Amino acid sequence: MAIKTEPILLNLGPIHPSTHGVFRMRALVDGEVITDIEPVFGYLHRGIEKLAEQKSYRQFIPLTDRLDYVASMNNNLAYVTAVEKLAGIEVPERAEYIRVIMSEIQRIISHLLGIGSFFNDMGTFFTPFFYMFIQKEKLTDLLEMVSGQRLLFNYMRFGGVSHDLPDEFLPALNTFLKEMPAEIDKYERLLKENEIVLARSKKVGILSPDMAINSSASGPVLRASGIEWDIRKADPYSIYDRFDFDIPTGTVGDCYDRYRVRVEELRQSIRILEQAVAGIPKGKVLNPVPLRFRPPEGEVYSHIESNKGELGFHVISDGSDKPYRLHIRAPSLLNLTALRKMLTGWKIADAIIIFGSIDICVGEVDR
Amino acid sequence: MLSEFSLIALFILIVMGFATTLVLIPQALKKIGIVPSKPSEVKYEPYECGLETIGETWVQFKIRYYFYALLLITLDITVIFLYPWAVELKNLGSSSLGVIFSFIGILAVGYIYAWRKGALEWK
Amino acid sequence: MEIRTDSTSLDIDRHEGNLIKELRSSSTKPVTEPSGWLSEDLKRNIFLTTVDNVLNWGRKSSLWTETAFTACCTFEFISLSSSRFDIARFGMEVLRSSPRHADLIITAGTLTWKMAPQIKRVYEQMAEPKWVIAMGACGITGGIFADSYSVVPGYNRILPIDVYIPGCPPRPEALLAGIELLRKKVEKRSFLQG
Amino acid sequence: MPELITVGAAISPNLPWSDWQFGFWIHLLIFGIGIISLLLGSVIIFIWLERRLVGRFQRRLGPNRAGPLGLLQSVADVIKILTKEDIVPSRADKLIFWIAPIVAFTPVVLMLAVVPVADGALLADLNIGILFVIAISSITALGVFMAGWASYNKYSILSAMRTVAQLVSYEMPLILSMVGVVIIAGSLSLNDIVKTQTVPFIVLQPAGFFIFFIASLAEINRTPFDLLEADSELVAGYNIEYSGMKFATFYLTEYCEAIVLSTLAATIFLGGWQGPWLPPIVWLLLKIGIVFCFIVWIRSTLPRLRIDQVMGFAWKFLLPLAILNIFVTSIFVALWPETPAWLMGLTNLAILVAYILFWSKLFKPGGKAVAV
Repeated sequence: MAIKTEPILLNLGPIHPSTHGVFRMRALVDGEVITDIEPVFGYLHRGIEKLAEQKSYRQFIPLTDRLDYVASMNNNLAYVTAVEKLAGIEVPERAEYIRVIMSEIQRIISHLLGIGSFFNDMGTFFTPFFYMFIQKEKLTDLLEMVSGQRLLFNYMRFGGVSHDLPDEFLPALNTFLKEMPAEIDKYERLLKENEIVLARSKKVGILSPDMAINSSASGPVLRASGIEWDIRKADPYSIYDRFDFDIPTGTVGDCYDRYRVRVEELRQSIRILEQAVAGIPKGKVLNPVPLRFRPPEGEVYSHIESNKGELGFHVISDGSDKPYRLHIRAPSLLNLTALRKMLTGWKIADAIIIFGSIDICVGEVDR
Repeated sequence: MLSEFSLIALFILIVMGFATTLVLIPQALKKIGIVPSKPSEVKYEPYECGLETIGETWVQFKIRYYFYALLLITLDITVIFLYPWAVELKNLGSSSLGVIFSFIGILAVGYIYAWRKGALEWK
Repeated sequence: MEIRTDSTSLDIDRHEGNLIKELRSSSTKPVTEPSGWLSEDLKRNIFLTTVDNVLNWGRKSSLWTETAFTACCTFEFISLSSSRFDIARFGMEVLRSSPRHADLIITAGTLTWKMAPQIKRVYEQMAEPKWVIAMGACGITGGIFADSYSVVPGYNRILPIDVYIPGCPPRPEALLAGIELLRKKVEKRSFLQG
Repeated sequence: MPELITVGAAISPNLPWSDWQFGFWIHLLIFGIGIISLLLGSVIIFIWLERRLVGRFQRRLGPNRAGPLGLLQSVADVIKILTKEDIVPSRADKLIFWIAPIVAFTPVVLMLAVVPVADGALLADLNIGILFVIAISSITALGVFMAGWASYNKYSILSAMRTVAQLVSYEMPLILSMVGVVIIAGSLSLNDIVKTQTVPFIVLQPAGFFIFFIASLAEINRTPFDLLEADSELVAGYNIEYSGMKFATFYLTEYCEAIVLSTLAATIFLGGWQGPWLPPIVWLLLKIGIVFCFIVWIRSTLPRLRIDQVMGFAWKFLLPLAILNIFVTSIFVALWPETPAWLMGLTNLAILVAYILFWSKLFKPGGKAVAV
């Protein structure tokens, strides 16, 4: 029985409660089912890569904060490691440890928000989101203790970090690390086995391993598809080779697996943090670099495992105090490559949670 | 009993009057100037995430939504017949059970047919 | 516009591009801000009536926010509405995504020219009375991105701003202070103004 | 003149004025105004209660600045919404756009006309009380559909379509869930149903209550069935283009529906106004409050279902269960009229549990459509 129906063109976004910022999907919907979808981005295109060419190397650090604003430290880290690699700058031992601690704290924050907003997209009236936020606020306080800011930290420098940890920081972090596993278990009890969560997210939005690799997805999205790929292990940067941790992977590559992988990564981050706190040495935190320093001519690509995936900076230097060209490999953008394939054929409600489970940050998508 | 229904009928009028007043209050307040009114062309266009609506909105919509309404009409109206039986079951006794079960059985045939035909799946 | 069945139509993009160009060329100067409310204090005291008091109390106690957030500052707004700072105390936890129901736009984040027509449209579609808070450096002047070719130097190019909150991003406490200022401003409004 | 009905009994059956009786018009006036004002008053309180409760569930305070304990929060909201600009989109179907809120709001209040607040104290003791409630309650769906359709907005139209499917589908289990009660009570009048409840029917009919409660959650568009207003999908759903008082009317309708269905749950399954010591009306309000708090609890806990899951749940799970419930109840009542209450309730509960376990074995979560 075929009765001809006309599809309608529906704009999901840019001002939509669940597009995580100003992302827009132009969807062709036939009743409830999406027959075609076209992602439209650029609504937050601030020209960061172009601005980099006008600013000196060091002036650009605050701009990296605003890429993936959920986890600014990771962007800082990726950028400073790229420039350090370019100019061959040594980093003190203690600074490396601090960087790892910051990076993992940011990963926890980002995953907490990712999980929370995933459930929000699913329709829980903010409750899991706010529960996650309670923990996030504790971590924000820790970061504020270190950098004086709550969101955009501008903390890392070439050759280390801007200043040492305050004395209260490590004990406070330790207290948090002791409480956190129990809190995660609590959230798990609430969410993991919930029938509606299972019904909504299992086998929904499957990203097959092949498709994940072909679309160059990375981070939790890739790992949920069952591929054990983590730059912290595959190409260790900083001092990640000293820590003992696992790479959680999913089996199916559906929304549920993506959520599970994030939760497991929370635990792994806590493991890394515990080891880092135990092993942090004393000493200086910064090998000073001149304010307007000029790296030698050349180009470098350096990548880290950011909370969203592989975050890379490609810096080309012509020997002046400004980058000749700077390109950012933003994981959020590349994780969206398969979006059209993942969403077509699903219902609007599914599209929202598939999109939510990819967990993008528009600041990074549009740059 | 009739007076009970006339009470209901009058109450319908009261409530409708009340609802209409609710909706019309702002019109009255607009006259005094308490409710602001600044018409503009953009304001009266449909909201779609801050974009202009593209294409037609009132289209031939998917039949799937109405399918359940059709099913309801077939089942719902017949199900209402259960009520008179339910009220009188104590007086009718066990003899009415067979009758009503066969009635439900006939309904169930339709229901199972609809299920098997996939009318209850949302594709 | 006729019905389009293929969603990848270039026409839509072209049309939207023209809108952006139009808006960009037409908004080179800041929009005049809503009437100076502090200077008229004296005049208003005479006319301030009970009706005004009641209306303004109602309006200030239930400022519903439109979810038109663009970038980083969003997270500080969410922090403010989350359990720690709890904006719900002021009856503001109701986030409406439809501009018809909202009273307040908090411009959290950088505004790009591509986004500007949408924000302007949402503002225009909001029902009167409505207010705008410019949150963060980007909202006020374009902030750190003011040099960029694609960033609107401040929301006041396209919207009349009621309260400015500096910071990059402002702390939730600062946002709360800004909201408190806005509540004071709402209180002083006379209904005859509309 | 109608049969005279006692009004004072609603407040207290023991005081001297409990058998005051009035004529037709005064009766209409007292109950008409009484129902509307009680409903609006409780909406104001319950909105506040919901926001405070949700706050508590989310480990925060909730509204507490407007008035003592924030009690005047909803009053402030009403004042604000009342004085918002009234927008009628230019491309909307104007007439339907205007009358939709009225169509949605009226039946909700009407449902209360047959609910007793004390023995015999109700606007009209219809002998077809439950049928009246069922018939009237489905009109709200029409109002919602009209609103969504007339707005000329793509989101609202999707919401309107979901109304057609969802609200209409849950009508079936809602109707069938009450048949069991009617069988036991032997009457359709809500007054009689309350009076026969020496034991609340929730004990005798746990399965019936289960179906009724879930179906009414779907009817009043609450989580996990809030697909009509799904914020994260449809922005604001059917009332997206409504502003000012017309929007408030929908807002009001939603809460009134929640209260009215809590009232029905309290009346049909929880023993209505019956209870020791306290005046009947207090008992009724207390029971309404408990049901309402339960609804709020569910709202702040559970995620939303998808449209095909909602439909599948109604047609494949609730409907057979409701019919099974009728079977078992009617067999008990017809064949062994003297069955003790505990046996009947226990059997019913056992069937409910067995059915849920059975269904959950068949049900496979996830995927594009519900697979059973």
